[in-house]
Amino acid sequence: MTLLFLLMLAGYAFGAVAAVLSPTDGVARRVSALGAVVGGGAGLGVALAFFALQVPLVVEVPALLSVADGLAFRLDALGAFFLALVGLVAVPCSLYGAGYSEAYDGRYSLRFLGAMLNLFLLTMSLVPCAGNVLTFLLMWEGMSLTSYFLVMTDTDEPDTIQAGAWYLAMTHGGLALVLAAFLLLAGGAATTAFADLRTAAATLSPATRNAVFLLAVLGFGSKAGLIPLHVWLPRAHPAAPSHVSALMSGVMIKLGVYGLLRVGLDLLGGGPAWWGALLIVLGAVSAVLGVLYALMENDLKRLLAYSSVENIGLVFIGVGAGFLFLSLGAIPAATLALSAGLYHALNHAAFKGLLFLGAGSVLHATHTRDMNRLGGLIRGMPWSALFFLIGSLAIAGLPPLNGFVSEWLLFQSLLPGIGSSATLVAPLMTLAVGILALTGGLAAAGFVKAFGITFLAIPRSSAAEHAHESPRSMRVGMGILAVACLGLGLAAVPIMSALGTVLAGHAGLPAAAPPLGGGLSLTTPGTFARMSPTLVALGLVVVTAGVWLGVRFSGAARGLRVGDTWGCGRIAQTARMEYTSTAFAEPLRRVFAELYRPTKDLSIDFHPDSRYFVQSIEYRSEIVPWVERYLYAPVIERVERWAVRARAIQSGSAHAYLTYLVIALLGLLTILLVRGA
Amino acid sequence: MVGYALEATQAALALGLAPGVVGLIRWMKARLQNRRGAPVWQPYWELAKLFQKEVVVSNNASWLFHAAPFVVFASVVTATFLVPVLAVPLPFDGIGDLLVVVYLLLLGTFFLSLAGLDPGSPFGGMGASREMTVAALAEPTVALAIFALALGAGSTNLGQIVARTMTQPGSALSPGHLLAFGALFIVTLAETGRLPVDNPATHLELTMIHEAMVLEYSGRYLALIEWAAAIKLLIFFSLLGNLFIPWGVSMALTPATLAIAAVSLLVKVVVLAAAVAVLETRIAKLRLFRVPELLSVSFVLALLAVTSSFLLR
Amino acid sequence: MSSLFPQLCVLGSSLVLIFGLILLWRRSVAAYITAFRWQSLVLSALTAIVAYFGDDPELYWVAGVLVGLKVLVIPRLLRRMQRRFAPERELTPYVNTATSLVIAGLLVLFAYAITRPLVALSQLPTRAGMPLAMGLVLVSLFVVISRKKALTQVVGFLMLENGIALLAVLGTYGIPLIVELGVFLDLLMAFLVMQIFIYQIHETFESIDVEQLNRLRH
Amino acid sequence: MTTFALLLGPPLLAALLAAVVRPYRPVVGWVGAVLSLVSLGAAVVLWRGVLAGAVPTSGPHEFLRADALSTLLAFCVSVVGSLAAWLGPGMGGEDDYDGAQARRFRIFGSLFTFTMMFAVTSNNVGFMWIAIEATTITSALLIPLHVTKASVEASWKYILIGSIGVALAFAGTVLAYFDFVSVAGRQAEALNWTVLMTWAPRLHAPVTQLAFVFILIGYGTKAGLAPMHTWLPDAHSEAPAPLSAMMSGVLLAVALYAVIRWEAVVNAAVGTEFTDGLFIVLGVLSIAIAAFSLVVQRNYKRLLAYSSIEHTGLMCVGLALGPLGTFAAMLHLLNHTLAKSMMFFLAGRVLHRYRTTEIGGVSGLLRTMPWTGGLFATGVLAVVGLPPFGLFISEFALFRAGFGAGRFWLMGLVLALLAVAFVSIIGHLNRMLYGAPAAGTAVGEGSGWPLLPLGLCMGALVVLGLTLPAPLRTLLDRIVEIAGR
Repeated sequence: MTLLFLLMLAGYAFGAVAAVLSPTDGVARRVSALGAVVGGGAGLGVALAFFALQVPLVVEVPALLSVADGLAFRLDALGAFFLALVGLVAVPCSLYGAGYSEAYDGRYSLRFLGAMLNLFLLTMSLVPCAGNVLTFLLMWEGMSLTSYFLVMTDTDEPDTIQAGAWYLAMTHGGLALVLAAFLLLAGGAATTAFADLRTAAATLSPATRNAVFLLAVLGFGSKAGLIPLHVWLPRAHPAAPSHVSALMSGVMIKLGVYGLLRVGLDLLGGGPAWWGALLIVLGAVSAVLGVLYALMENDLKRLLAYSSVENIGLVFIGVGAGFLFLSLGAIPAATLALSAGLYHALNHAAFKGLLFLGAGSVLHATHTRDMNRLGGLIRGMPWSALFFLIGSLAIAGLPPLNGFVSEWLLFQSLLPGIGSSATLVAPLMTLAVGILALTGGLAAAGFVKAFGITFLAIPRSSAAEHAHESPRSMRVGMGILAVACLGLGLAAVPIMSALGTVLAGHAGLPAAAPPLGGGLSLTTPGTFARMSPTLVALGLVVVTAGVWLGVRFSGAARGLRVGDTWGCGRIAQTARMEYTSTAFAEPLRRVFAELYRPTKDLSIDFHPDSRYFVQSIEYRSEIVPWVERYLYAPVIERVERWAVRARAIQSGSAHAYLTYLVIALLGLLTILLVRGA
Repeated sequence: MVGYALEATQAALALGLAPGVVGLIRWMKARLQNRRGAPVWQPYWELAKLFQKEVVVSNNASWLFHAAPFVVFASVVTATFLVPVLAVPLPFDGIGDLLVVVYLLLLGTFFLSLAGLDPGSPFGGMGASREMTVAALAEPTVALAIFALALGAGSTNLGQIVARTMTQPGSALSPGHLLAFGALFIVTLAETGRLPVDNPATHLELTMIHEAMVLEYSGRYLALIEWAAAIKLLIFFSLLGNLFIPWGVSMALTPATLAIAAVSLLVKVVVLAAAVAVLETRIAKLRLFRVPELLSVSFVLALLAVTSSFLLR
Repeated sequence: MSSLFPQLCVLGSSLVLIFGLILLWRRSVAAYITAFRWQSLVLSALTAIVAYFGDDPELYWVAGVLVGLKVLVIPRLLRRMQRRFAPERELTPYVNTATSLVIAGLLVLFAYAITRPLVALSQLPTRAGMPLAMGLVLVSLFVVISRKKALTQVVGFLMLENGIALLAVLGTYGIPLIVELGVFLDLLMAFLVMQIFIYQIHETFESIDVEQLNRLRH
Repeated sequence: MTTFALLLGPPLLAALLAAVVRPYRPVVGWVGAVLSLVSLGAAVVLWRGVLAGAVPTSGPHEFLRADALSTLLAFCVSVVGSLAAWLGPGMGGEDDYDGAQARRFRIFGSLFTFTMMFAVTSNNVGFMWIAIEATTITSALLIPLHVTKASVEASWKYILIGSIGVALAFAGTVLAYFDFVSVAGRQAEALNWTVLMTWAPRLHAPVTQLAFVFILIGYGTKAGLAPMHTWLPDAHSEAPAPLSAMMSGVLLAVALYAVIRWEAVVNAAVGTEFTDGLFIVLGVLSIAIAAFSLVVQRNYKRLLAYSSIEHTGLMCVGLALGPLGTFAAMLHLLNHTLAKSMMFFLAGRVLHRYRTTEIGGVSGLLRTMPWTGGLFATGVLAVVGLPPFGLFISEFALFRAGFGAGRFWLMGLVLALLAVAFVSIIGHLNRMLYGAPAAGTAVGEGSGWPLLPLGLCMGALVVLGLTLPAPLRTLLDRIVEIAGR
């Protein structure tokens, strides 16, 4: 296993170094992909080997980072799960990237891109392996920094620079909070190794524990993209090259969940009920607002990014329910909820990775992300369309794909809470169930829009009309993830059992979790509900085949004629008559107008001679998320105001400067006088 | 073995009965409006005729347009295997619970909406957009109504819910149950495209939803979609009938009880169909943008249902 | 005899301080230079007195250097600059004369307050002058921040140095000679560099009004 | 004795040589550059001595003395001195300076190095003061190497504020000496730091405190602590690049060194609580003012200057956080020296190409000068405290010390302020690195070899970011003892 671990390091390191040293961009593209695939595969191997052998992996290099307990990696089950998640998405994304980044040949440095991609994957793989605080922070920040550089690839777009600034600002703010959380935790510990922190955490005062938890929620939440800390996400994810977006959305934000579980569950060992409640509320808000903003997006990748906010919200609902049940002593329910959250995280990695890769193919073929300029791509790029459809079905939580299974499990994990006797738990869970369902429905609507407007109907621009299928490496990358979406759904039973072991032993969870199913069925604790994803899938397939055969051979007419679309007697059907992305979302925009508060700007030019003839009508509408308007804008404004004040200090007058000096002197002397007296 | 046979029978029954239910509602509506109305079995003739006609497909449509009717139909048929139409416990009960049924139906809606967008017709887009809006907004109600039931029964699996209500008849009249019934009834109207949410009798209004979406379909494809819609209605009726008023559902697989079950099912369906018919004659269609208000009423009902369930426990 | 020494010290210190205050109520730079010259002279005399009474021959050297540097060389250079930039007068200080004098008084009071531990600690007959020396330090700082002309500021800075030197003489009969000489060298260099800059300011800004030096901000 | 001669001699010799040779010839620069390496070598020898436990002294009355703290500073000074000697004007390559200017730079630059080196090796706090005052004089003469209104103004403000500030430090020194004499009587070696330290526990608290206030304000002015920092952004931004590098890289550190010397005395006299409080107040104020000044900064050299204020403030706070905090602060000092001097040299290259110090005037840096731009970007990331660079490690250690000492709110505040600074700097950096270069900007690196030593600095920062070599750790541990922790 250590060998595999070293192979992982070597793979990524090779990719990074070879990319920098390669003679041409084409070589750089290929060697970096090779390194990343080897590294990712080895990472996945390490994780699987861990689950198979159950031996912890320990790699320590005390000579490095000797200022705080050395570089230390200790892989446990929780870390192995997230390592597997990284590897799972890294391999297809790297393959995909080999083809995708061809478009950058000659425009941007592919050597740099390849090296950064490998370093990004490397640091991301090492975050869940880290065994002490400094190692963790180093990898964590390495991950942020490399991904920042990856975001800053396409710098000809003015938005990219802004996105990068937002990203780095938010992620650094997050780091500060995480750092504070860890160091607060380390206050009473001998070293900063996680094992020591765990022992020390028990001796901390409740107030300190709460502070650590809150800091961790905010710090890791900003990486995970929880509302209201999500503002960087819809900016940075679309700006990055698509395979990087897939990695960021699919994997990186999950490491926020990892961090929270590591601190909240592993190190702190759970806490009072309100911790869980807080997570549920944050998760619910993120889920519903995330999907609502996703619905309003016309930019395909921004839509996907907001949808990541939604899904991370769902994960947090599960995790929060786990914390809550843990505090109530309902162990089986807690196991279910936490496993459901993790399972959803895994699934989201697969389908969101797939969707971003699909969006990348669209971007690759048409050079636009604006859905109002797309359409009809299913003809030019059938494979990409199929893969995107699979991803859409999965993310909409429809059977028989993996998203459905984890949503079902999330529902089921909230149910015991409605039955709880603790005050406020039941109402909270009830609302969470409502939100979960609403989110599911809205996500379905959102992805009908994403897929339907992008891939179906008549192309809305010539770029979309002449779209071509992606090269093979990209199709293979997407194919792997599409298969994963199917496979993760079908293999739900073994996966859920494995997830039980991931959490076993942490925070009062029993070392051997009760199995959540047997044979082909998932069974929730107390046989509350049973469901077999495999058989549902099988049923659907059999019935569909049956129906098709039935229709085919029952003597029904077989005639088929191709004609124009019916258009109320109009002659020709053009793309301008189609429903657009904006139009599709209009009903929901009206329903949730209170939330969106769109700005409207209607300007009508009349004919100069008569105002009964309209020359042109221009209608603009924009939605500024209220989080930004009411939370970030005032803060930014205040900082800027203070900055202007601070600037006034440097007024240019030497007299003023000397006055400060004298005042400082007299001030300190006065303090001395007062204290002496 | 008997169980599997029963599953097959049940599915066949649902398939067979469904167009009749649609015909029944139409007929009753006509009578209520002092018209003679088409016979109850008129939908069967329509389906048969549609199956015999050739399909006309838009030149903009892709393979998805061809696949969608099969997926839609298959999803509702799969759902019939899970819903207790005649008897509990069904052998497939462990495969899926009420949530699975709901998501299977959503799968159909999803594909139908995509198919609506596919030919590029503005009507299709309009219908798809509205259908998804209604479906999304109905979803929380469904989930909460299910949970109100599940809380009482201690399970979301349908067989369990039915069995529980049978053993504790009093629970059928508990406020939670009644409120959940109301909520689910409204959702039934919304999901199956009945008044006041949608008008199934027209495709010329700009407010139409379902009909706009399937406007481009013809021939056997349209037949499959119409049939699937009818089955969906029947599924909702049997859910309403058998989950809330389970009496008559067979608990043992004897011919006698099954016969009783069949009769009781028929009675329940007729009663519900009559209720829908009366409702549809009495009220006008809501403006599209007032539909969410109706759905929020149903959501509140469902919320109250859950609340009273755990308050009274 | 024994009471003469402390009295001389207080008298000398008072004179030194009073020459400092002249900067606050006169307006002409020439007067400032004169005041500085006299102040330095009193200071070196006082140093010599301390050398005599304290029986510390090293201090004669210090007194000698003081005379050479601060009574002869620096005032002459100052005078030359003042003539060159002839009509430079401190017409509109930031703080007017009356207020300045009140503030100076308060500063001297403050100096008394903060030097109380020094006076309490010291056994030397010279200790009574220490508050006045500290007062001069503070008053010089006030001069530097309230007067606009570069030359005035230089004089203020030189007086600040005088204040510190007075403090050293009164508090400890001077610091070790070698250090003292180094300090004088530094002082001379600093003064020369300031002089260079004043010429440069005059060249580039065509005035030595420090007010104009406010291009660099933020 | 030889080590000290080799340490202090070369810069003095270089200055003399430059003064003697008229007109200026590039060979003078080369000789000076080679001599600077001798100095560096001597610093390394000193370091090895410290590891062996030796504290070399030299001259009458132990005039020169190099303990661990002196060694660290001497090393920093010689590193930056070498950089300045190698990369400064007058090496024969194309630069913006004529012979006379190069000569001036060589004379006063070497003297500046000498004074700093002398300040940190002098055992006598009086001479330490003299040397520090002399640094003001020598460096002030170099700021207007190109005489412009701005540079003259900056140098005037620098010398005025610097001299007055340092004069206050002299007042403080006199007060401390007074204190000492009242306890121990007049002695020839009274101003020796070692002697002060032996008598320190018997000093009078009120007088010591009074003296320290003057000293802190005085040397704090030179160290760039708010609110006495005002000269710093002007001087650092208007000075020629090598001088900015020296001032920002080591002059601040040397001033801080003087503060630490006195802190040790005061801590021995009155305990650490008193100095802790002062350090925290001034440190936090510095960080705050710097952070907010960075937000609306339009000039990249001033940006770097404010960042220096921020880091000095951080070191100052670190000094108040117990042994680990002092350790972190000293590590930070070394890191900051490397990073900031490198940054100012790079800024000089950018200025040479773009002919403006406005951030708005620089765009597409990565395209016009890929290596300089890349190094500049990496340097900024290092300066704002990102891994894998040394400053991240020292900041981490500092925060760990703070949280360990239970100063949660202080650390929270500092973290927040650092975040503000971070966001501002990165925002400005983004604007410089990317986008399209202004029309007419030449593309391609100029002469590339000056990047080599700067790359070495970067390499050292990465090494320090990943590991803490044992010699350094030992050195820092010794310093912690010296600082009275």
